[in-house]
Amino acid sequence: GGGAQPSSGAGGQPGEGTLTVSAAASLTKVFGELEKRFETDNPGVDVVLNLGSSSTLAEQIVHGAPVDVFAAASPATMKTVADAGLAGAEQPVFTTNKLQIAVAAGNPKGVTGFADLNKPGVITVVCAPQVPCGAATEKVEKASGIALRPASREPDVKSVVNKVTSGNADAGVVYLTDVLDNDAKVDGVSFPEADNAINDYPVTALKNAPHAALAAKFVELVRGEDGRRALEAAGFGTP
Amino acid sequence: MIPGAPVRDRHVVGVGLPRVLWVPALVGLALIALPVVGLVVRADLARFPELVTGGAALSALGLSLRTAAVSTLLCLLFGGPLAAVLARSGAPGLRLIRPIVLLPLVLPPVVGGLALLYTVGRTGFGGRVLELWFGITVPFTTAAVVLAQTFVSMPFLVVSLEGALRTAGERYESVAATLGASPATVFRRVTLPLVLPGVGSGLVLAFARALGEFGATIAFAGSLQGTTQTLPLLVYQVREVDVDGAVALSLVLVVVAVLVIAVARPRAAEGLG
Amino acid sequence: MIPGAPVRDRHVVGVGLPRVLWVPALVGLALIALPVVGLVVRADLARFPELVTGGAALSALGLSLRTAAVSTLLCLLFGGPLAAVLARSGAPGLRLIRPIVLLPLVLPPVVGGLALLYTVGRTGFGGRVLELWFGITVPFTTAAVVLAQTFVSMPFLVVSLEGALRTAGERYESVAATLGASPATVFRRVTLPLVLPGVGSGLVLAFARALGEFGATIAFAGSLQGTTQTLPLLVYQVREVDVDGAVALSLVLVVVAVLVIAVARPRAAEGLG
Amino acid sequence: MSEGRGRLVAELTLRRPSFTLDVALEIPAGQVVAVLGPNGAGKSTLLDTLAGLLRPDAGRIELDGRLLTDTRTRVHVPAHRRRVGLLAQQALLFPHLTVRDNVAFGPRCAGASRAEAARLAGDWLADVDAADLAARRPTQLSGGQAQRVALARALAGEPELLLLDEPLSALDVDVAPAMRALLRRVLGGGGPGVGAGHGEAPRTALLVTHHLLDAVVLADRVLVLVEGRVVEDGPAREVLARPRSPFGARIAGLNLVSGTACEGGLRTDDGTLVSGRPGHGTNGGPAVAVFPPSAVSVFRDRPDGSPRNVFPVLLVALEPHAEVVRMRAGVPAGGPDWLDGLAADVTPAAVADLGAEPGVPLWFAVKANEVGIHPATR
Amino acid sequence: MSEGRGRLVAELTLRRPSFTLDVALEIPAGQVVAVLGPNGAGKSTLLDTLAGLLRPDAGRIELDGRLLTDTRTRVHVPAHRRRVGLLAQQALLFPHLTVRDNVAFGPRCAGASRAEAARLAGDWLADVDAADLAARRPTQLSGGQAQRVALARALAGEPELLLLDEPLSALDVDVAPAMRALLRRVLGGGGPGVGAGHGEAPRTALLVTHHLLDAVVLADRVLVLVEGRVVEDGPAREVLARPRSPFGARIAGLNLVSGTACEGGLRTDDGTLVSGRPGHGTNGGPAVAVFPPSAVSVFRDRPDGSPRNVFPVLLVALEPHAEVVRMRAGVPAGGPDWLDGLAADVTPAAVADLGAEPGVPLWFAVKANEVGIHPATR
Ligand SMILES: Nc1ncnc2c1ncn2[C@@H]1O[C@H](COP(=O)(O)OP(=O)(O)OP(=O)(O)O)[C@@H](O)[C@H]1O
Ligand SMILES: Nc1ncnc2c1ncn2[C@@H]1O[C@H](COP(=O)(O)OP(=O)(O)OP(=O)(O)O)[C@@H](O)[C@H]1O
Ligand SMILES: [Mg+2]
Ligand SMILES: [Mg+2]
Repeated sequence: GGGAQPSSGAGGQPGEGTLTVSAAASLTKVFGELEKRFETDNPGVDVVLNLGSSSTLAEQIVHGAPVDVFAAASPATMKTVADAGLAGAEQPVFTTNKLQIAVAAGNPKGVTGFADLNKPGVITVVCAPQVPCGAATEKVEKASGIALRPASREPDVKSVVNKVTSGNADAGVVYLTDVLDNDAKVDGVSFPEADNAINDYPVTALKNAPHAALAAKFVELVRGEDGRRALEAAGFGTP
Repeated sequence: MIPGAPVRDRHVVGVGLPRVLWVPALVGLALIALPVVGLVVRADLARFPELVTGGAALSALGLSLRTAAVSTLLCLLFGGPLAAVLARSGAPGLRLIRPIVLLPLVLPPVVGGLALLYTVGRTGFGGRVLELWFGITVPFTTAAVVLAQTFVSMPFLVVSLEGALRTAGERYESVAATLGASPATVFRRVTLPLVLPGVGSGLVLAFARALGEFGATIAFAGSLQGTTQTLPLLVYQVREVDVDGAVALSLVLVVVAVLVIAVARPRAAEGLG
Repeated sequence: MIPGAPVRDRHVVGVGLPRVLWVPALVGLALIALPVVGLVVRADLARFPELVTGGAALSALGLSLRTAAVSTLLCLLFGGPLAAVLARSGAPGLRLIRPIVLLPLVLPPVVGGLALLYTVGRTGFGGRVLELWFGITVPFTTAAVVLAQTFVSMPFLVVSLEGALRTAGERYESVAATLGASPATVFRRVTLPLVLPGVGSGLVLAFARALGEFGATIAFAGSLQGTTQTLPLLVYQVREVDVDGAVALSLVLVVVAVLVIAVARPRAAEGLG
Repeated sequence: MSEGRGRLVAELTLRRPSFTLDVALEIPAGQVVAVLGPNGAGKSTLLDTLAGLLRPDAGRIELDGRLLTDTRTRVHVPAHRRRVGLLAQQALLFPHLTVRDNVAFGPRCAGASRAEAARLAGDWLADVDAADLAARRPTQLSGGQAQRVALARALAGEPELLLLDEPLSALDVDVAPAMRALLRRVLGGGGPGVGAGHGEAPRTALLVTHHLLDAVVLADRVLVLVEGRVVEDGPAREVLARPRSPFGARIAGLNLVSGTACEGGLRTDDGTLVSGRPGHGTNGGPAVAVFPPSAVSVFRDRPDGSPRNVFPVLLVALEPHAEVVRMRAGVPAGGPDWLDGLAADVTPAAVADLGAEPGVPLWFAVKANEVGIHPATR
Repeated sequence: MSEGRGRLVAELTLRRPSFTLDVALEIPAGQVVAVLGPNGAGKSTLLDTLAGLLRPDAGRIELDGRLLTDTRTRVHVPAHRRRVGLLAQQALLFPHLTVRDNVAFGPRCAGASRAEAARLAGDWLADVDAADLAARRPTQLSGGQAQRVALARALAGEPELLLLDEPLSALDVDVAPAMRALLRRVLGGGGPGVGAGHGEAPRTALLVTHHLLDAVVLADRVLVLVEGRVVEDGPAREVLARPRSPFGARIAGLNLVSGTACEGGLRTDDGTLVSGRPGHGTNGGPAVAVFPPSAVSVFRDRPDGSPRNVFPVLLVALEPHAEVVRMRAGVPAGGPDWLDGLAADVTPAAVADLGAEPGVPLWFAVKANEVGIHPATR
């Protein structure tokens, strides 16, 4: 598919001053802050966030959704959009995310590294290989030669976090950002192998963005100083 | 009591239920109620006011109620006749059509949303027609939410109403015809009133399903605050950063839905007082 | 025809449906069928064999069918009596209980899964009891999948069966009682056969809902191939990297489900041959 | 009264595994036909087929020249466009409507305004003595009350052809005669409201009944159905006088004399007074005197006593039945024609006492109280 | 026959917006009570209450000393534990069961094996002349066939107290007498299968009917209900001879003479032969002769002719009715008691002719064919 001509919205679509930003769900908190920032900087502009799994967002764009900015959680999903000829001229990686092991507060099972995840009596949960955090986990497994035997390979990282915060799993391989989000309930255990599987987040102002100028401005914000600060505060890394 | 009879003699003694039924019934009820109780116990009730009065929550709740109501209406308008045709028309080939109605039931909602995107999206056939002829783009509009909800909810209305139509029987309809009532009159004045409890059940199911709809909506309509972000989508989004908040929010949804249904249902499902 | 009457005189001329009903009925059908057609057209049919014979797909499909079947059975065992109690028992306070049954309908499935996790999970009250007394841990087991599916599907059975019970009326039950039938006998030999179409609809809805269940399962049971990874979970995961594959997989699910229902339904829903 | 409406010509075959209905009928406009027959004879099946609720396997039905059913050309006019009203064996009142709305249903379908239909319904309900039930729901009625309301509903439909399936069963002894009178008036073309005859043409009707009296009082013609076939068909009097089938013989048990109603009874064309109990609305009009053969006493010589009706007859036949002997009268020299075929049932002992054999002159005596005078149906 | 089962003592009040049932009953074990009354009088309501389907507003019901209902102590034994069988006004056959399974339903509930229940059902079906319908579904039956099957189903339940709501309406003229005979046998304690009397105790029963004949033939006692109250209660003969209510008077219209069935009729205790038509199963047992007052001819002098029954009586009363005069007989000096209360309906003209006034001796004559001989109910 692809190649449809976008036009300015009809019916209940966002109006002139509305900037639609499709962003990976893991960016929810950071982009929520950036949205406010952008709206203060650009009075009269209403930023509408469309948060979801990167692949869903990509599908929407490919099928003609009138989106201005796309921030994906993996280069693969960005590639889907680019292959359809819809991505902007450049799709820079604006941030990265790193794996960390989430364990219950106080680390009762004494998990100290990736290898401990296979310890008897430790219920481990990871992401499914199809989603970015799972792909990263798989990479670590390969690199370290440790094949995990998880109780579950969840289709999104939030589900993994929940299993740990609710006490049903002893450990989960998640992103650093997730651990920080839930620092009251979980502790993070870093492991050196994580460096082999840094996850890249590309962003682009879409080619057919209804508000190309604003879109470019938003990408600037994300990549700029304010963006970096917000991302770092949430635990994201710098590319 | 005769089907549909709304007036009940207070002297009538029901046959009574076998006592043993109460045991599985209570287990069933517990199965449904206990997890929700667990949820309520766990929820941070102090945060309720803050959450509910938040702009996003209010706007999402309003959108949810509005779209679910419209979807339910559409289900009734299109699904009602479909159920009648399935239950009553002797048209050949109907046996082959019936399974089609079940498709949205088994299709994972997200895939249902993709199906809508493929069909009514800008690049789909239907979408291109709509855009060329009427200048309408459906995805990312409130209309898309309604469409997604209608798609997933319609089978609930159709299947339960069809069941009721089959149970109700046709003898009263024949009587009406001999009194000169055209099929349309028979349908309006005899068939429908007699299956009101079935219609009621169907509407409740469809409304509830529409209200809780998530997968198809997020895939087809996106999650834009004020336009397409219904409460379940908001819950999803909040969950990314704050699970407890998400739980509290969904309890709001539950309370509102149960209230709406409890207010609307007695009339629809238990005859016209 | 009298309710439940299975034998039909071939001479009987139905009243016929008002012609105009066909218009909305066809619109309704199109609404359901067209997106699915769009999906099929789009699907890469050549990849079907490869996908279906893939180990993960086969195992997920088998798990889905098994768990959905068990869940449907549980819905019948516990939801059936619950529906009977709601429709027939005159117990006071029942009006207050009825809305509870609707809770899983409106609760976003993921939140429903969380509710189960909080209750029957390791740290929940029920979970602790189970672990201490029986040494059972529910999450991450196939039992958890069944539990999640039962939780979300039960209301469908209860609501549609309750509607059917209300439509069926109680006069035949009284007759049976005067012939000496205890409430249990009345229920088994009179009530149930008379509401078979309603039971059929309810089972179809519950089975379909269980088969398509995603949110609650992922939140409560997790996703492990062979144990908890049902087809909808697999579809969701595959979709992340391969939309066309996911679509093809869900079509497999749809075809199988429709086949299962088409085979099982006629007996259950249209009387006993 | 003007010309009748609703000439019915029907010829149908309907096969079921263990039953076949095979009937050919021609009913002139305005005629009322009583259909009698054992349980399972096909009476209701016949009515349902005429009403369009059943499709025959073969045959055609024509009403006033309108083709309603023709299996050869696959014509099947749907029930609601036949102008054929059916009162089924079960009342089947719409449970969701009040009694008034049930009765108003037909008029509403015929296009009457809401108010007009309610007024009509009220009138019909008054006619069936159910005016005070108007606001009730069908579940709140007794069996007989429901039956009456169903009758009112069927009549309010004002069909061209009226099919009544046992309209008078379940009615109490007080109400049954009144309903019979109502049916007479309606079948004669009257509308609702006592005494408010529309002056319309009489209505064609088929009336299923198990009671001979209904047949005699309401119908011009009697049709006896046994196992799906017509075994008797003719004017009530003829079927009763000369039954040609076992069932016909079993139900036949009434003498009929036609004439004009008068004070104290009926006057035959030749001037004889037949004393009797006058029924509803027989003043001066054509009437029939009806009495059972068992009520006829037979004497060798003219008796002297309370019996008002004493006729000299010629014995023409002795028909032995199970336990009685039926004596058939002939017309003695110079006697009136109507004596022909009159029957008297007596015990064999009485036959012996009377030395009765065909050819002897006898006296038939009937008490006036045994003779019902009913308005004639035409 | 042994002692009866099922002594019923009931006292109940049930109030509806426009109707109140207020009845006190005491029925000895084994007695059969006919309940007559206009539509809406509360007959079905009474039966439903006794069966436990309706809860009275006040009252108690006791069957054979078992307390079934007591509103004061809030006792309400559920229908299925009352051993009270009810044949409702509508057949209400279970639509999902075959005819045989419908009839076998009661025996199955009573614990009979599948085979035993099927055999019993077959027997009962044969009794109601529906053996060939056993494999059908209720929807495949005609109205009368359904009624018969429903009767078989109610009888097969073998209850202690049997409540029958118009069991004989909708039956054809052939079947009705046979069903009447069946009911007699069953109420007398017989089981299914022709001639296969169980020799059990007679059954207590309430029988709602609109037909006097049913009451006379089947019941020991007649109860007339009007507007929810008992207005007549007593042996059939007494209610008919001395009706105390307008409705009673309207239905009363039969003379009854008790005695022993014999060849050609009935012999009274004093040896008088009353000639008549013997009905089903009257051989040698106690019987009643039944004939309508209208069948009685009245003579000043002994008449000579076909009437077999000629009785000298003393005229004791003249009761003018609408169009007839009812003459009440008394016992002439030395005459038998049973002459007391016999009625003859004659025209006013006949009264004048006869110069009849209380105190004059007259002859009542009745043709044997007008007299039905029925087995007496006790
Ligand atoms: N739906 C059906 N399927 C098969 N047979 C049927 C069906 N309905 C009726 N019959 C049979 O057809 C025959 C005619 O039935 P019908 O109802 O016309 O009888 P009827 O003359 O009205 O009898 P009744 O006086 O008892 O009402 C009967 O033998 C009956 O058993
Ligand atoms: N469910 C009900 N609610 C209110 N009133 C009712 C109800 N059922 C019956 N009635 C009224 O109660 C009275 C008694 O009814 P019932 O059915 O006992 O009469 P019945 O003597 O059996 O008459 P029928 O000879 O017509 O069968 C009637 O006036 C009737 O209208
Ligand atoms: Mg019939
Ligand atoms: Mg009654």
